Amino acid sequence: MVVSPVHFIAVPLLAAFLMPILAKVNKNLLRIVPGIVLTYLGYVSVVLMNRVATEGTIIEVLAGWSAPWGINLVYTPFTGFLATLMIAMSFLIWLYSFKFKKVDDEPALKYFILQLMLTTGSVGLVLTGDIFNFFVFMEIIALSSYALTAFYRDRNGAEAAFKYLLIGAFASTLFLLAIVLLYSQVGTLNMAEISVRMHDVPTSMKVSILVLFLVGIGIEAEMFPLNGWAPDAYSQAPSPVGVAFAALVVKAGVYGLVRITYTLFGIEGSGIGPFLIIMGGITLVMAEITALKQTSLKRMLAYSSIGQMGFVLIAFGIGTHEAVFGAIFLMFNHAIIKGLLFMSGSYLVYNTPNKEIKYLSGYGMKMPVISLFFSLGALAIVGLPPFAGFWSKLYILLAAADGALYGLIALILVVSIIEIVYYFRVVGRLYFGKPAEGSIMRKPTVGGMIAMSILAIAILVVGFYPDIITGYIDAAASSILNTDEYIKNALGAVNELTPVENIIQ
Amino acid sequence: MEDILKLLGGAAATMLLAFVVGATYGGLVRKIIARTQNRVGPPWYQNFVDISKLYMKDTAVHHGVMQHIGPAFAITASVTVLMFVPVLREGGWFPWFENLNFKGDIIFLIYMMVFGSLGMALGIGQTGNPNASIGVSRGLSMMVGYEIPFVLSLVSVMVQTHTTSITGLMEWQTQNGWLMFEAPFAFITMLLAILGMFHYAPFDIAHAPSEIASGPPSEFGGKYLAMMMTSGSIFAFAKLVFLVDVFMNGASNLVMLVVKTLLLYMVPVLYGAVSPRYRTEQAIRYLWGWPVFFGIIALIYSIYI
Amino acid sequence: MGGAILAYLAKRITPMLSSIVSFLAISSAAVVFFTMTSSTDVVTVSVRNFTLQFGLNAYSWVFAAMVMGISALVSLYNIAYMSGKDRLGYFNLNFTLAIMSMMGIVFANDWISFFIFWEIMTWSSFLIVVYNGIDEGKIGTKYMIFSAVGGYAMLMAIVITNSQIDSFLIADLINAYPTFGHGMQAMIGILFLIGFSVKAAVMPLHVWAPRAYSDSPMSFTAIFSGLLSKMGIFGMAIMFISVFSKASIGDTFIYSQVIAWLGGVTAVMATFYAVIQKDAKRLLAYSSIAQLGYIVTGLAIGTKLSVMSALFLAVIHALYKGILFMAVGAVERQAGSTNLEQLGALIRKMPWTFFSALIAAIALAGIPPLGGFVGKWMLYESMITSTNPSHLFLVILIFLSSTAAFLYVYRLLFGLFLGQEEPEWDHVKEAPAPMVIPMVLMALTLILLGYAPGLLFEPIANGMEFLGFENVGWQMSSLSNIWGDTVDMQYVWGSVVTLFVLGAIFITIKNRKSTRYVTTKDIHTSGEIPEAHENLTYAVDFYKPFERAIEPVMRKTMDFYYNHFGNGLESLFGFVRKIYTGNGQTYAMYVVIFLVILLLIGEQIFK
Amino acid sequence: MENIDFNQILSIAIYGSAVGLILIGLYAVLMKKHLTKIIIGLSIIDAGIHLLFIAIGYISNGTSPIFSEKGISLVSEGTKMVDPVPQALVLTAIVIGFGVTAVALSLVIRLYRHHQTARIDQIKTLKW
Repeated sequence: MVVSPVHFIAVPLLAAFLMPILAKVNKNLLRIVPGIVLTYLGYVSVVLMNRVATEGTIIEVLAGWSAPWGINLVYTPFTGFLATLMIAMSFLIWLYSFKFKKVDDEPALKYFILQLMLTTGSVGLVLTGDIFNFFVFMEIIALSSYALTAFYRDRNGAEAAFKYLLIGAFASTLFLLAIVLLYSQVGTLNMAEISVRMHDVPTSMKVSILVLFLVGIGIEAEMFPLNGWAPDAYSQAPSPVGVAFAALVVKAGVYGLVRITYTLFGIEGSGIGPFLIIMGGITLVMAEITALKQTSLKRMLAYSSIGQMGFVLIAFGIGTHEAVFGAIFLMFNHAIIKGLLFMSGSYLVYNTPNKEIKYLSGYGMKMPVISLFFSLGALAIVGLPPFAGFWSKLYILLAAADGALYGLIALILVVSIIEIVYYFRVVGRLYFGKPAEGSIMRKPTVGGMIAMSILAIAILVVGFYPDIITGYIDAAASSILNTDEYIKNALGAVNELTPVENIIQ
Repeated sequence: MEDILKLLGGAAATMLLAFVVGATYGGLVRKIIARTQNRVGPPWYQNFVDISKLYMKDTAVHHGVMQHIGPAFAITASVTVLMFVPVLREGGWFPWFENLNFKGDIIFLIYMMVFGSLGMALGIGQTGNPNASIGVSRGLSMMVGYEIPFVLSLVSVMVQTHTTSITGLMEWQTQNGWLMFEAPFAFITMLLAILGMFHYAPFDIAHAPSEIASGPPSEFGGKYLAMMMTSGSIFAFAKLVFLVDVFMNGASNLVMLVVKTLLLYMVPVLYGAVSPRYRTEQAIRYLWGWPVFFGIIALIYSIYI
Repeated sequence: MGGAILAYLAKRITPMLSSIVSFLAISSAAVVFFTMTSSTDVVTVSVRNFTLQFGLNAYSWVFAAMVMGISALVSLYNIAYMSGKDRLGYFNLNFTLAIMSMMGIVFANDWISFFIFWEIMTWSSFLIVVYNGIDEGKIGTKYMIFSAVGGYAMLMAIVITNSQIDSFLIADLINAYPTFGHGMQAMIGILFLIGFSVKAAVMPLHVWAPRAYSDSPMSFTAIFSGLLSKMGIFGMAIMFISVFSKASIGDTFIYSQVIAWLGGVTAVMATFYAVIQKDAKRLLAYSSIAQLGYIVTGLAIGTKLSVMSALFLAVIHALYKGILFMAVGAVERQAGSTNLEQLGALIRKMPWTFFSALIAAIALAGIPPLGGFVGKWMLYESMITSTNPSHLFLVILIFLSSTAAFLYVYRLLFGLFLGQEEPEWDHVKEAPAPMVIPMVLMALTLILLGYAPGLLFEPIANGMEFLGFENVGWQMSSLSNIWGDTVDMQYVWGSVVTLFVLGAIFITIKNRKSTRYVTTKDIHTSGEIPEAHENLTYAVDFYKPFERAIEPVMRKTMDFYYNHFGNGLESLFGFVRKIYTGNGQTYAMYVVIFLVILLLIGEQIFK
Repeated sequence: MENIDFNQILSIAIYGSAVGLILIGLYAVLMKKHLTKIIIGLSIIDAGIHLLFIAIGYISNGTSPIFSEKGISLVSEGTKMVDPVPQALVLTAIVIGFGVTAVALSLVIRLYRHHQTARIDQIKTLKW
């Protein structure tokens, strides 16, 4: 049973569509199916990661058509790393939401299908080598996350979903427009070929394509002016979906941004780097400032994860190998730490009226384990040394220092002071307020506990001994950086350029 | 072995001398103040009589262990200051009197002067007498007041003569004249500081007889009061000798010593006899006003000459 | 060496049980440390592209010994102090973590591990500061913000140095420092100094210290103010001695002048605050900030004598501050309150605590026979003999604060132990043994150091030679300055003690039989005898006149400015978050506007 | 006049109408307050882009890109085939547009039932 990247997409899609039928057969089957699928995908990703580490990028041509037309999946160390990260996180999310909606089964079925769709969309987006396929997967993610945000009937999920949909649809139209213009200039959809043919496109057209792409994917990656929808969507979605947002959707958005800027347009000397730094910086500052003033916990976490994404953008903007390494490391850290924060946070605020922080006082005694997870997450996200967050922040700062961007370092550090303030305000309230009587605690499910403890252990292990994953991240950083190696591999499957010209004119 | 004997003998002799001279000064002061208030005043040997009467008294009341330690601190401080100050220059015919001065220096002496009052304050605290505690709080606040100009003048002197030990100062003075004239501003600051240090009239808020029943020692009777008075007189003498050594190049013989110390002693006494009493914060404000101003000039003067 | 690290790593897992376990862990680490000091091999942990080095050198031995010794004693005290309290496991975890991180800092050879343990120390002490749960005045967040500012300033400096010389080793920074450009030297220097002076509570950055010291449990405050602040001094000493001395002439002048005066101002202001405090804990907190001010001044002056005095004072300060905080903790535990105005006359009930507090107070005030005087003397001498004139005026400032120190020292002793005996405190008994033993032990070391300061001079001298000074001379017991004047501590000590003993014997023996003890109620009050319940202790507003005298200086505290700044920021952020109006359409409008702007200026940025 | 060949005008017309559609849709989304109008505006924009996509792939008097015998024979005679790729993409894009609109409408129904209003500026519970 040869293992190939296409399984990443085919198997979960198949499972997603089979689920309604299976659910009819046996009620709790629908809970187990995603687990099986995700474990299998986990196995696939592990095998592929080793293969990629040994033989280099794996190219998977779909449906026979060679590169310029057919869609090919490019499994480079970078995309492989992201895919594994996403699968691992969605496995944990599945574990976390195992007992989800025990009450009436019907939405649970929808929930699991959508969750599986979300995973497929994001993994597919990361792996695909074709720009239009990228658009299709982006839409899959978008659609499933619209539905998931509006999942709960009682809360105003609908409003959040509608805002997300409005902006998301806008993003997809812009993205499509960009593809249209790109196709008109370059005539091919395969990313590798695009980047080859990009430098003979007139600059004015090239700029407008780039801008459209940036804004289109920027909405998904929550850049500053474009992230209006994000805090509402995060806070109104059910808690496992919040984790999915933080771990999968945003990562896909940022990957898209990076793939376009790095591979299609090339980062050196084209002014994109400084643009990313500035936009990342503004996102970071704006998100952290608003987070400071938040009263509801989930909105605060939402703004903080937007801020972290701004930080990743800054790192990618710097563009040196060290910076990219730091950025990928931060993406990994952000996924696990923010996941833990969302999971534990949602248990904490489960039954406080509209998720206010001020009702949390004194929960340290009543829910000791959950608050311990939350404070561990808080300490890690802020970047205090013994935990995972510190190393990624350190590498990015080192890269910034090499680039003599002292202003940037100062900005990052000042903002992280703000971050410390609002996180420790919550931790302080957890442990040292007077518990309000009569607040009912929500016992965490077994699955939830396992998921959270895995994440906590991951934070500690990476914190103490970062060398476990630095090897993979190094490979990933180098693979994203040298685009020509990417092109050589992607086009290697089809050595000669098929005569496109003779067909059209 | 021989010089230890000499040392002990010298120490005993100095202590006796200090006590005698100190007590007579006490008597003299009472007489002078009385005279200015045109009443006859007690005879000059009145202090000796009081102290000996107090020692002879049988019953003595105490409030616990600290009341023993307090006067012990006081006597230690005054005698140690005496020990470390060269009472007579070695040239004189009483060589025994220069005892341990080569071992200590001026900063050490500044601290020893403070040591006495702090120790006594602890003893007084034990007694629990409210008047005493008020006296202590005023006394200590005043101490902060007059320490500053006192130190200012000493520091400027030290900087000018490039030595921090008293013997060094005296050698410097033998070469180029009394510091009284060489460092005029320092001397003026010192005079103003002395007003505060000897707790005479303008600055006697701490022992104010009318308000707080003689202040801190009000709870001490019998042998404790006696011990306090002896150490008081020795301390007065020791301070005077120290000042004479610093500013007037010490004395080679006893007569010179008495003359110089008496002259110096008259400044606070006479000024005190005629002036009313400052409140504590007025005292502190005053002591941090003019004296500190002169002190700073002295410092600048010492740096740039 | 390996043993020491192994030991304190081992204690990381045991603290959850109870303070007894944490005591055993710390003391075992102390024992291992003292036996293993000879080997100076280096333990390295490699992380991706750089290695974290741990090694012990002469200079860090001084601090390590101090940390180990005092924390072992304080953890013994901790057992008794914390026996009644709840959430013991949580407290001990952080207690041991803080001590472990201090050891880590002292051992670190490179900046990254230095920073790692620095941050662990910060947040573990933060978790203890908020342990009592009283959060009014937002002391927890204030502490966290300030130490974050310090920590991140240091991180920035580390990152910049790495970009210059591409290595994290402290030694590399030391010998590469002169080669940097003028601007670079200044930036790195100032950033490091900010980082260290937050912990050493130097004036502008000290706002967190008084509340943090007084709000956390007393057993930890002894560590907190005694040792944690010394880590700031540890770092500052490295910067001043080995780094700045090599910097271009222009720089050293600024650093030593500015920091020296900052230290002086801190000392004076903190002492003034201390004098007017009502609560013993706050009084001690301000006093330890003042003492730190001395040490910082000593370091900043930079002559051989002043650095020696600063390090000596650092150790002595840790000792007597430890005793005083423990004593106040004992009083708090036995009598239940530390308010100077209500307590009184505990001397008869808690004699041993009083004895150690008295010795500590004498040392703190710098009175001759004890170690405090030695440190102070050297500090004054170094300032008087120093060449640049501004130090002379600094002497006056320092002297003012040390004389004012007598005030609050007396107020502390009088408030807690002396004065009228009140019926409400009759139930008070002496503190349990494990509390008293560490205090008395530390008091005895203070007395010993008074007699023979050389015991401490020797390691400090080796440390200073390691850092960059040449042939630092020291004698066993006589102190000398460059002008050749000496004070022989043996003579001083001898004369004072013999005289004291003679005086005490004389006064007790003299007609022994006829003196009788009488309670503090029966006093000379010109006739009307006070009844039992009448409280005659004069302790309220003890130094009102002094307070009125220094009124003009005290009007605005630094805290006022920080709160003002904080609220200003808060309202600004409140305004900023309005940008998310909540209306979907406005978000779409933002997108379009952003798109149009980009299209227009796209040419320039993406050329 | 006749030298302006017919294809030139046709392509300008098509491109012009595509851009026009996009602008109209944009106006609807940004200005209109009623939710359904916004959704209609969105689909107008979609339609505009699809039109643009097809226009790019059009070759004047090219034949449809189906490899039937007739098609291949035509190609052998030299008439070009129209570029098939945009047409394929537009198909998927239309389906996606349809999906999004369906979800949007269901959300609008839910919003109306919850807020009893369909004006977007009244639905602002989630702010800051």
